[in-house]
Amino acid sequence: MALLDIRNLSIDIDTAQGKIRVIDKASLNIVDGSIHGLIGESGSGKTLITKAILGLHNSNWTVTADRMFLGKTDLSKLTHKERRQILGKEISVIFQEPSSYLDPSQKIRVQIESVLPKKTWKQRFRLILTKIKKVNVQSRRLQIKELLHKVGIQNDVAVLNCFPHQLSEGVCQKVMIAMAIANSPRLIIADEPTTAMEAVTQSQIFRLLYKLNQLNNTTLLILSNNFANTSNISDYMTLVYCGQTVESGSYKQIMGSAMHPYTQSMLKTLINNVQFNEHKAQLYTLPGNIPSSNQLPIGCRLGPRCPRAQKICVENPTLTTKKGHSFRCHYPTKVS
Amino acid sequence: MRLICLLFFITTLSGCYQNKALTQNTLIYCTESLPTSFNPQISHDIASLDATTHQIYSRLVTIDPKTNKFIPDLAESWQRSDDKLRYRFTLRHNISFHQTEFFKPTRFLNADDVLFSFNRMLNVQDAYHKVNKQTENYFYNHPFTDLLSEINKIDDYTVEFVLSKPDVTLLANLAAHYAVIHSKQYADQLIEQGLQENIDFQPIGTGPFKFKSFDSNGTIRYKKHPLYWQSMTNIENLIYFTNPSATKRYTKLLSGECDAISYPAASQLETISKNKNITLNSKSTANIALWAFNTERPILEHNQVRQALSQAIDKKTILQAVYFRSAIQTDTLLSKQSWALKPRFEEDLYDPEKARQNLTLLNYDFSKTLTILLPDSSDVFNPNFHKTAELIQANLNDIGIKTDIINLSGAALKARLRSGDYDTYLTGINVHIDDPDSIFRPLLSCNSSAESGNSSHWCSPKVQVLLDQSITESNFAQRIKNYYQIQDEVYKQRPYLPIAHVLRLDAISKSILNVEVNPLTGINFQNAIKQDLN
Amino acid sequence: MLSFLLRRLNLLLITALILTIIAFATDRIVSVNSETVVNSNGYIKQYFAYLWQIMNGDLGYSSVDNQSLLERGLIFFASTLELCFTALIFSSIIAIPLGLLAGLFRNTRLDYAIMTIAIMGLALPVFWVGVMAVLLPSVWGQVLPVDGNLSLIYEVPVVTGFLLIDTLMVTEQYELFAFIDRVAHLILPALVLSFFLITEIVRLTRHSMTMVMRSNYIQAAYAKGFSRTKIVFAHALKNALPPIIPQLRLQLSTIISFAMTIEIVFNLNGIGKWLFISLKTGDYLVLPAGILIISGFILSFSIFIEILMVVISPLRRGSLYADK
Amino acid sequence: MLINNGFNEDKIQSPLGYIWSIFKTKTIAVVAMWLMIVLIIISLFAPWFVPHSPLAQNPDSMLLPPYWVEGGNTNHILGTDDLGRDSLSRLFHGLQLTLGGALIITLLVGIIGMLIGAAAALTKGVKASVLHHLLDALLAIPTLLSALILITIFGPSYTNCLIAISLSLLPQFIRSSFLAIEQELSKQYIVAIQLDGATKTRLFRYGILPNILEPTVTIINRLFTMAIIEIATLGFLGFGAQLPQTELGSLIASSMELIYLSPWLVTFPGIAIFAVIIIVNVFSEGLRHAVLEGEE
Repeated sequence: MALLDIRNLSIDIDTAQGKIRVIDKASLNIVDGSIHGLIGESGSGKTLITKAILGLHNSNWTVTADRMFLGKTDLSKLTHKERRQILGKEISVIFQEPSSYLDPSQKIRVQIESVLPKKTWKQRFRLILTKIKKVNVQSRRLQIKELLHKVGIQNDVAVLNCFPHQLSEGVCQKVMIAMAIANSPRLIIADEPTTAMEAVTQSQIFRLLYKLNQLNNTTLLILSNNFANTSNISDYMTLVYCGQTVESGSYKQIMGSAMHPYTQSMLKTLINNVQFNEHKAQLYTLPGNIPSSNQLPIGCRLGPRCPRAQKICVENPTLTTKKGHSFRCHYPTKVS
Repeated sequence: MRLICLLFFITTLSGCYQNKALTQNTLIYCTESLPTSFNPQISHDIASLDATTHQIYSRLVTIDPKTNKFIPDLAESWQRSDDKLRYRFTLRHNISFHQTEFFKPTRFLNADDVLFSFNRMLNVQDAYHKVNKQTENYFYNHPFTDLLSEINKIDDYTVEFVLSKPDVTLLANLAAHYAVIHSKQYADQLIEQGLQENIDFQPIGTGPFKFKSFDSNGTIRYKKHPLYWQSMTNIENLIYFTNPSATKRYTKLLSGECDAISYPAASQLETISKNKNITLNSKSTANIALWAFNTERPILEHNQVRQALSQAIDKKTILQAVYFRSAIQTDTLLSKQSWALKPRFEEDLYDPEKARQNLTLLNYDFSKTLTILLPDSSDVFNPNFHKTAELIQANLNDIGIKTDIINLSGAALKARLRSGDYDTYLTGINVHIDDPDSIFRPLLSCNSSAESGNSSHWCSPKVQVLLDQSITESNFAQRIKNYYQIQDEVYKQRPYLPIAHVLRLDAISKSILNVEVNPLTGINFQNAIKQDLN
Repeated sequence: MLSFLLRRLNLLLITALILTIIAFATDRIVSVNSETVVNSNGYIKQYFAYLWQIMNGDLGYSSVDNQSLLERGLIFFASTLELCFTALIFSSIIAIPLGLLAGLFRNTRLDYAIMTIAIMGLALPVFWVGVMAVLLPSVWGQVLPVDGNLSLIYEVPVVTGFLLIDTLMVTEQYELFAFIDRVAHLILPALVLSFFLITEIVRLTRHSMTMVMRSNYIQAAYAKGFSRTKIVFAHALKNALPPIIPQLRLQLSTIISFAMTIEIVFNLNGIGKWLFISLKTGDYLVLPAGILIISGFILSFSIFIEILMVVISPLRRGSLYADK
Repeated sequence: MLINNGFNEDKIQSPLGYIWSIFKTKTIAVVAMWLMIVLIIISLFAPWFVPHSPLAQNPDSMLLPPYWVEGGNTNHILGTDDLGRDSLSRLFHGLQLTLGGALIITLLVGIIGMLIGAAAALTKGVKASVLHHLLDALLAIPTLLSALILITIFGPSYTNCLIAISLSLLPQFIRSSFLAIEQELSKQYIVAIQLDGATKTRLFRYGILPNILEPTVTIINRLFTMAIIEIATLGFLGFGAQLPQTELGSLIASSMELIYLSPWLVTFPGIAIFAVIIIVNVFSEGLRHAVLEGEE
């Protein structure tokens, strides 16, 4: 069953040079309980898609979508208040460079406390009682401690009393994850959670995310520009190029029978890493550069770089779906 | 919204910020400049007189403002001897000096105090004669020196003035501002304390108000003298405040922070006269605004040149633009009130065409730039020197003479005057005594320096002789004749171009009654009464 | 902490020394102008003598009324500070909310309206506003005083030099009237000074708020489902307001500069008027005294603010350990 | 709906061109720019514009009100002063002195300050720290005070007033440009240029200068605003332009006593100063926004 179902999501941004369509008919289908990788080069619009999902877009954006459902709720029709009910409770987000996403003026303890479910009046009353009589109630402190232990922070007291700038990126990310899972959401979106981290920390974080998925059955959407890294833990993958979702499918479908030339080129880079090339041979890349956002080609945006491009590619190809494996290409070919 | 709240707050606060109970018995007089001292014997500027003569001190005799007759003040009565050389004054009893923080009198006023007050000026041997370096002051001992031979104490309440020759001006002199009576006891106390200088700065007198404090920000505080022998006012506190800006003074009068102001700006007269809450008090004075020609400059050496230049000046416009209604156009040094004024057909000289012709005839060098020197700040006799200079500049420009306006202040101005490095100078003179000599001597005497008045550097032996003769001349008719001669000479030689005789102006709130202004001796709050207008 | 204090103190000392050199040079030059000092000693010797004088709290005596320049200067400066302080409070109350709103609703009509008001505040020449205020009594009547420190009715002895405090000390005699009078006298000048301050504070607050609202942790807070109000009050304010203080500190000398002009226009007995009047009467020795008093204050106040910021702001505490 | 129809064949705009294209969309800023140009032209060519000589007295028409007020006439649009001189002409001449002076100061201080600021930012060691402390000390002296000191030393005149204001604003400008440059220096691409072995001048010219456009606009605007205010203030206090010169501040001072009789004489110069500052600020604010948006 699809937890998140997005079809033909488009985002237009107003700039001084007119409207620019940064996301062009992106579709995303996330299966409940799975890990879904959203993979694309930097600037391909991954973050924009998540912002649109969360509803955190600026006023000069125009977001249109045929369908945008989280479970049974239509995300595109939420009021501000309803959206706030979902954010943090049903969808949580983890960002890259976590230390900048933590309020620098507040201690970690305060920040974690603020995301915990709101106290009821009864609890507040008890809290006051604790202060007066030192009654031993199950305090939030314990709750926080548990959370931190869950994400693998052992010296919780020390961390709680720190300001974000006193902690390393890895710990910050763990804190972020702790805050994300505090309300046991159904979907966690991880926006390049390991960028700019050391390799050891990276794998720690990935393991942690994997564990969360396995133990709590939390659905994960992992955004990444690293095909190799992400593909390992993803059940499903979607590839994005210049704001267009080019291909999406299960791990097996993508790795085994990729239909889109862009996916194939990505795979080639991956395979080339595994199988040793000839001595001094060139590593594989697609020819050309990623176009800048105000110089986007029409139709299939891979067009100018695509080895199979033809005249018809100036029109946007329709989405083809086979057994959950979908792609947009005029000339799909399976490469053995 | 916030702004409205703010405005509301301001109005409520300001509505009550002035406390009626405190303002009721306080009179605030806002003046133009600070007094130089608190002794009219040594300071003759109008600010010092306003602050002292009538407020702190009393004199033996005064002049009744209505009848212009001499009336007794501290002296109960006086008799003149038959040879007209001796005047015997009987002093009033039970006159007490001010009791202040710095002096507690133990006796009433007596003859010693009178003797001390005059001897300080006259007797070179007196311990106080040289205190505060006032011997250099031109006016200091002048009026009496030649007049009095001695002053004798007959008994504690009788004093005899002996004249060197018969002279009718004694009473006038005794009513003048410099004839105030000091306390001998206070002077002795100061000698003991070694603080002789204080006599002129922490004054003790017998006047209606006693000195309380003075700070250099320009505030002088007086308190009512409770033992004053004459009728009392309802004013407990008299405060003088100095602000050189006429606009500011008028604003404070409007905002109720001043009850009376001196010298409102000429430009405000129209507005003031329209204001129903303000009385405008104007008195004609002998104060005169002048344009001095430096006669030592080769280009101005010739009196015909000076005459021609005078002809080029449009005084009417100056009167209009600078003085508005606060002065009377004049062509003589003496004011119309003066007894020595030689009646002459008042002619407006202004004729630029003729001026140019005359100058051309005199081979005047038009290529030379004339300098007009002027003080930086305004003065009693000229509210705006610079504007006057600009008008003169325009007038001279019309006849083809280029001019340079040089604006200097304080020490720099004095130095320039001393050096004589100027062609013309915008100046004027403040007259303190109703006597032609007080105008002629500083302006015309060869002994007078440019700083002390003779900025024309003009020295005529003939005039000098006349001047010196006139002081000692006992024949009044002869004296007048002498002064006529001097005026003729001045008119011919034109070391100065007289511009205007200035009015003394005070704007007084309608809530204050009975303020008397004497253009010579200063303002008088002795009988002033403050009433509640509401 | 100690090493941080020492380092700051060291900086203060060097800068203060440079200031004394400037003051000394001014002193020499103006002394030459007024032709009073003939000194055959070398400049270095003279300088050390001067320094010694300053250390003993002797800034010389007025050539006009022979009063101690330090004493007079400090009393006048207290009045200036009072004006600045009142204006600061006044403008903070108005400008901080405006700045926050402008930053929050950046590039909206509200923002443009606020910024227009702010620019106007800077563009109004203070002395001109002061001159125009002279017209007020003729329109309003006896509503607000437009001139002077305090009504002359009240005689307030100088205790602290701060009239607001001194007037409170004479309540026995005048009840609260003297204090109210002082406040009334401060309103107009403080209002005029606030024009400039409001501009500055609105700009700084707006910029700071914009920066904070753009920052990642605010995005994160949105993603956590917090309401806008909660985000502004819980996260944005706490991060947006502290940076304004050191920024405002940099404006301190400009503020005092404006305050000095206002004093001259409104005839307030502050350091500006003191310097102005003294210069007009040829008492040039006030200049070095003025430099030392004003700049000395600005310097020590800056250091004080810096230490204060380190104490109250967690982000800056890093600078305790190393210069970043 | 497809927005980008057809391959975009336009040339990529140069950064300056891009900023200009953004700036053009801001109507108010463009209006302010034209007004500024008009003002500058007026201040440069004031003598050719004015209907009367600013010093020509006319005893027959003294203290005329502006023409729209009863008693005024169209010969003197803004009325006349107490010597019958035309207010408008004096205002134009005042603009010449005030605005022109401010422009000169801005230009002078801008160039010198930028060079010193760059030198301070790019050098290290004794030179920089001496400069630093000196700046700290100079910055602690309020501009009005330092202007007063310099004028006391040199004597009051318009030229001296300009010199004094330049010198008193210089430390502020050096400090701001220094901060802007230093902030830029810490960025990665500067390191890249440095690693390329660029000389200091090259680094400054190609690495820093194009990237500090936004702070430069701000501080130059501030410099200009302060210069105008200072010139007018000193003129008003009598330390700047001397009387026959019609600097706006001294115009206000000399008409102060006439405020009850003819308030226009005080009002117009003040409004002129106000307008000049507003126009310049709106222009620079628009420019700054354009630069900012261009960089985004």
